Amino acid sequence: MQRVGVFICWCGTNISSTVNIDEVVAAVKNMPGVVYSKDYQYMCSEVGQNLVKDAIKEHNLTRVVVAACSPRMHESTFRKAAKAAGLNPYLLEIANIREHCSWVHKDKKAATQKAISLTKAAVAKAILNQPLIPGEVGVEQRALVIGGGIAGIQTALDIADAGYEVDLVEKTPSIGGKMAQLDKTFPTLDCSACILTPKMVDASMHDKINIYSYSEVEEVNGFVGNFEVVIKQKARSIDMEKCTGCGICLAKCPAKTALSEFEEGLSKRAAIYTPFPQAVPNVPVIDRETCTKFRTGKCGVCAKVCPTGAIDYEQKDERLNQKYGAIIVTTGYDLINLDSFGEYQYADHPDVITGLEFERLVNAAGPTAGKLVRPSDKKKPKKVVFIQCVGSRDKSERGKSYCSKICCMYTAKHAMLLRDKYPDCEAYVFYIDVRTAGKGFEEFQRRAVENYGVNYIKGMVGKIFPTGDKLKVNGVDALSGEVLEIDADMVVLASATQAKPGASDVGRMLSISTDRDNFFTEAHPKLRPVETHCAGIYLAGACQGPKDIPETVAQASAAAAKAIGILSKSKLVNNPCVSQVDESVCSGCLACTKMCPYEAITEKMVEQKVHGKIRRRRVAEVNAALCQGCGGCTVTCRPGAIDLKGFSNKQILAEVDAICQ
Amino acid sequence: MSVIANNAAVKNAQAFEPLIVAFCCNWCSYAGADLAGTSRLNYPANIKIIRVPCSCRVNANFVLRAFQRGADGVIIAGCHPGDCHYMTGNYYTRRRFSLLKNLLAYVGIEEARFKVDWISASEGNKFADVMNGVLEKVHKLGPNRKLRDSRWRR
Amino acid sequence: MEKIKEEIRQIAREALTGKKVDIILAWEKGPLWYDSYPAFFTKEEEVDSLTWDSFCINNLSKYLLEETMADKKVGVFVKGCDALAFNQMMQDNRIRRDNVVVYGLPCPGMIDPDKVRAKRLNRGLTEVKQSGDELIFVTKDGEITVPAHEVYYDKCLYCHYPNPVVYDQLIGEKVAAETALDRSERFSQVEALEALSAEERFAYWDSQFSKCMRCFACRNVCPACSCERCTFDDDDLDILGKAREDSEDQFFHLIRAYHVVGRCIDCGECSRVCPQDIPLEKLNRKLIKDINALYGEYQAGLDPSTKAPLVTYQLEDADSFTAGEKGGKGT
Amino acid sequence: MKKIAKDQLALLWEKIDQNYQLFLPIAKEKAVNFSTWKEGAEVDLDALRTVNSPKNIIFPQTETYLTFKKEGKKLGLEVVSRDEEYVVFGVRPCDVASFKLLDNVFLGEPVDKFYEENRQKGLIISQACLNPEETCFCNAFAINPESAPVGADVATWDLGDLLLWEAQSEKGKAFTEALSDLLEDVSEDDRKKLDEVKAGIKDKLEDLPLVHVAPEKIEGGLKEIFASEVWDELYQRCLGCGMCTYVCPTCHCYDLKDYNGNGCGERFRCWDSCMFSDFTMMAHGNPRTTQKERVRQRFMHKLVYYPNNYESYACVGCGRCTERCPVRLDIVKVIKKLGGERNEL
Repeated sequence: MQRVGVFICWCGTNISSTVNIDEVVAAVKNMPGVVYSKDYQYMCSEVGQNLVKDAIKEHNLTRVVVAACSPRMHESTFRKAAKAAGLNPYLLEIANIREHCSWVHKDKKAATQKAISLTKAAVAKAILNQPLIPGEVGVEQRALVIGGGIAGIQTALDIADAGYEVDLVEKTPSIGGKMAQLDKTFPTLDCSACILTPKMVDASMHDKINIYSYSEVEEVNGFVGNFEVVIKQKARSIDMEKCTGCGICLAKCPAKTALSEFEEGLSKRAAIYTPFPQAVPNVPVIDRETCTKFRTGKCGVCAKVCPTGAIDYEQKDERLNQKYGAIIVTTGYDLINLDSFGEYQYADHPDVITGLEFERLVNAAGPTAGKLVRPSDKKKPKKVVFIQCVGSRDKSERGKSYCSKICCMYTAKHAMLLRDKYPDCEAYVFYIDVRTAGKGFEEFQRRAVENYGVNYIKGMVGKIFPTGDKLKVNGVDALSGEVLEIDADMVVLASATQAKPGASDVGRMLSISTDRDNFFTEAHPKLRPVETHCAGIYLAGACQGPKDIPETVAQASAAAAKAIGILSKSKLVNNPCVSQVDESVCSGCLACTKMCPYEAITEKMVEQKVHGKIRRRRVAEVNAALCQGCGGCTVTCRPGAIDLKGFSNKQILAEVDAICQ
Repeated sequence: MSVIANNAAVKNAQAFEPLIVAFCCNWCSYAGADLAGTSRLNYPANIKIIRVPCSCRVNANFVLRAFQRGADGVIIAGCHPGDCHYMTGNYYTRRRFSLLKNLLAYVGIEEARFKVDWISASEGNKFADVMNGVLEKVHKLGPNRKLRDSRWRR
Repeated sequence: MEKIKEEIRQIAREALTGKKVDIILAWEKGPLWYDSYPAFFTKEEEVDSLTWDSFCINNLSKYLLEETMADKKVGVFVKGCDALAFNQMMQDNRIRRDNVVVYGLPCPGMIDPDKVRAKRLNRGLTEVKQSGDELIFVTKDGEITVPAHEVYYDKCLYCHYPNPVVYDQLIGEKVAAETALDRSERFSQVEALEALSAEERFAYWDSQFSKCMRCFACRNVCPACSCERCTFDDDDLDILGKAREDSEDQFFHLIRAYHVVGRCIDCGECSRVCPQDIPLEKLNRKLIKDINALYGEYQAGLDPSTKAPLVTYQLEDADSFTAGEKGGKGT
Repeated sequence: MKKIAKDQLALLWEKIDQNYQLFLPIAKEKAVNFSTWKEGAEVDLDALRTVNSPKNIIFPQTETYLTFKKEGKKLGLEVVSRDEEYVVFGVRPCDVASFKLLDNVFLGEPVDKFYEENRQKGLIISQACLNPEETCFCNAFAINPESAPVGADVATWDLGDLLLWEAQSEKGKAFTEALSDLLEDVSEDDRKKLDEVKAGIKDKLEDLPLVHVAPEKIEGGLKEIFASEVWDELYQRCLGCGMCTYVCPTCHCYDLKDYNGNGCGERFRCWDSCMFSDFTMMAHGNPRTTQKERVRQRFMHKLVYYPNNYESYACVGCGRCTERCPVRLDIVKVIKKLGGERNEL
């Protein structure tokens, strides 16, 4: 027989003004198992907690119920108190008589009855509570960063600086990401390469950071502190040890037919290439689809010219198994495909370009060596129209309902760069709204209007008609209602950002969720912005939602701090409210394994003595370190062989029974 | 006459105090109920909440047990699909209880007596609305006798 | 069927003498005309009493439970519906496939003795012979010929899978898979109930459930009920008492039906064995109908490698309870 | 001997119902069971065999012994007893015979007071079987389906439009007396007709397919039969449901359970089945761990243990298990397998 102590909190007048405490105390005394009850004005205060502690010792309480505020508020407080008094903390239950009772009901009598009922349910549950002991697992003191853009670089540097090994996995041949493609950055107009390149070099030189470029994460298993990851290193066809990055092969390669990804297709590159001159690592890769040697077997020029013999046509993909304590996802974003925006002629007219293409066109290292000319005839434009929100804030099928966040600012930047280069060139910006929430952002945009004379037009462009060598832009000025027709030489589209196409696959691999737009979901939109629902996996940068560089970097450091928090521990404790299998009842149907969101349940064979005979049986087995305690498996289990500690079938049924009295 | 009749009606209405058992997931709906409290919203005391980690923890047994023990209505509330703290738990809830709800209706349990809804941690208002809505309908239906164990005294 | 019977016996003999299997699971004939029942053959000479006729309704897959069979090698004869059951038990990991040799029997349909009695064809009946689509009832006073579909079980008339969907060896020719009745009609009784008011529906089911004696025949015969220990037998959890109490009868039947959701192959055995004639198939079919409507057509037991509807989901699944209800019929 | 026209029966039910709880074979949702008569009930006197045997009336599936109520720290107890006298109409001779078998168990020392009260408060009206079914084998237990069975307070015969009525016991006579305004005396013709019908039944019985069942031909003592290899084969197809025991008029094992109904509750006795894996479950486990042992237990009890104690078989040949067993593991097959068959009549 359990000895239950019940402690009823007044919460000042918060509870006591609506709930008649005396009546609750009186009713509690008659509840089965209750041997002690006490009310106090502030149970969570030190004095109140001492009441609990003292009573546990004095009255040999084996179970404790605190009727007070929400367990989300003070369950841990009281559990600590119980623990301090020598009682297993999980033998304590909370009855929520504030948020769920005194604060939502006016009728004192009804509220009092309900408080009694809720307390009774808590007592009924507590009697069935079992002492639980959180398990401990070791932590692999190494972090994995997936994605080598600015977010990934920053995260890796922060973690490495804290003294932990970091593996940075990048899909493309070089780290740097989207930021490497940018010319200048708002709102300071400092050169993107000038601030990024040193960080890339830092990362490559850091003795705690290992960069796996041209690699992908292929498989993730395990759990916080102990992730087991398979990294695929794609065959580069170059021996990274031997290559000096001299670049002769790049120049001599005869197959210069592929469109350069880095230059957004505005120029061609060789089959053997580094994406850009400052690439890290500065080791080329052979694009086997373009390479003549791989296509026809003939050529081999690069191998002939390589002074160190680094070219290796026989190289194969390699797989690397590594264990990590924490994972940070920094996979970044993409721009949407504009094929379905036919009215803007993007697919059909070379002088209609995206903002990212504009960045390359104005970049001194870009395809035009920084000379801003029309892609079609290489002439200097006289009139340039910028269109914002192409696909952003667009609820239709082809667009994205959200704001891409960065376009207002970079469009202002583009217009300023344009006017700076060619003061005689007119710049028009069509916008729905101009959003400049950020430090120095509003000032920056005003400068574009006031100092640079950029024409901002509130309204959308209906259609663009290529007429002769001009692009006739038809739009409406929404403020005046005037129909506008601008003969532009170039049109720059601020196309919407979107999650990487493979994001949902990555999410599935990592068991982290994605939202309806395939951006990864943070654990809480406000209070846990860099955590995911999967312990030990964190998010940074635009893979979680559209972001500019300062935000990305801030989040990257935040994610790093969270990861360091895990890595700095030698052991982690688990939530002990996990599922467990009664092997004697389990039929081995494994329905539970199919629904478990964490793949925490596996099968195993057991040998059981049944009526004197040894029977080998298949049963389910829960990995307590992986189980997060949702309890979904318990419902798939028809015979109830799998049950959730802390929320067992019997406990919940007891609560139902008690509530229905 | 009419006054007396009215009084009797009022008395009857008062005599029926429905009991609604609500299973709320810890991360969204229970927190939503907490928010309803913090915001001092109002809903009747007839609704009593049982905390479960996830709506997918709710077993059909619990729902039927509540009816057996005299509940006049049962509610299951969880995170909105896609927002589950456990990623996918409530997708299973959705399937399980779509079928159970129809099955209960099929054997003659009035539909208004069993409600499943999605209430996020920020939807204190919705929590109160859903609770009030169910209660209002159950009140109209009157006490539930179906599935109820004749031996149980409430 | 006579010819097939001889073939079955031959196969059984060979399998036993060749030590291909330790046990043959088939049927045997008892003293009454409808009396064909499951039988376990371990010796060649016993096989002479093996039978195959229009009364071999029993589903032998149910006997293949791992624990029942220990490590013995079993040869089992399965009809179309038995094969679905076999697959369902495979999906539930309850059969050790490599210990079983499955002999598939295309099934012409099975005779419902109640329909024979209702036609008063059982007087002095000694034997029933099959001849194409007709059945010949041999009595002491002569022979009566009846169209087969008039006396087959209702479930056979809706049967879409008379040919086993799984087998190691198929015996005889496959039969035509056309159903005698429109397959969608199998939900017509469910729809008729759905059309009633809540009160009428409750009254209907209450009077059905209150007949229940809790003998558990429906559960024990069910190929989807294969748990090591049924939750209803869990004394510790105690969700179902032993008293005759309407509430408990209702609880039992709702949970029984709910526990086979997405796993019920609609073989109708539960209804057949119910001593009180409770139409349990109307519960099962309601759930099948709703699964089909909400989550797409699903036939349990067709493919053991698929996930049952309740252990999977789609992001855009419909539900039956929010305002934007997308399907499934509540009432 | 009395008689009543069949179209007058409704009046008879009404009359009996005024003073007694009246049980009749009533069809509900396709199943005929003994249940209490209400006006408009679908009485089916032609049904030879109700699903549930009338055992359910004298030894109900659930019978509450006592109720308890918690008052503060005290517990109030109240013994429950059957409140009304009752009449069961239409009990077939085999089922009447089964009552005697139950009496042996419950009325022997120590007397089961609840059962005793049930029996005392009841009046049994039998109905002879003029059309035995193919699954009937009561003759194997020397039961005459056409007769007025011992143990019935009143015996009746259905002659088409007429129901013949003969009081057997003192209780039956008094009861008949009370109904005298509805019952009239039989004529010589009626008696003659009854004799003809009875004689006809003899022939029908000899034609029944299970007529060769003869449990007395089973050879061997308790230990031999227990150790017989027959059980190894017989049990195999048993699904372990409890249908045979629940439809059986002679099975009488029960369990005692409590229901906790929130500060109050009740203790009840309910049927149990030796086919269930939790039957006679004890702290150390179940004494019969496999289905073979359970099947053997059931039939050993019917054919060996019970006869050893009471000198009669615990089977009345009603044919319920023969008809209902999902896998046709009925007592006829067991008796035959044990050698209980005769070649000639």
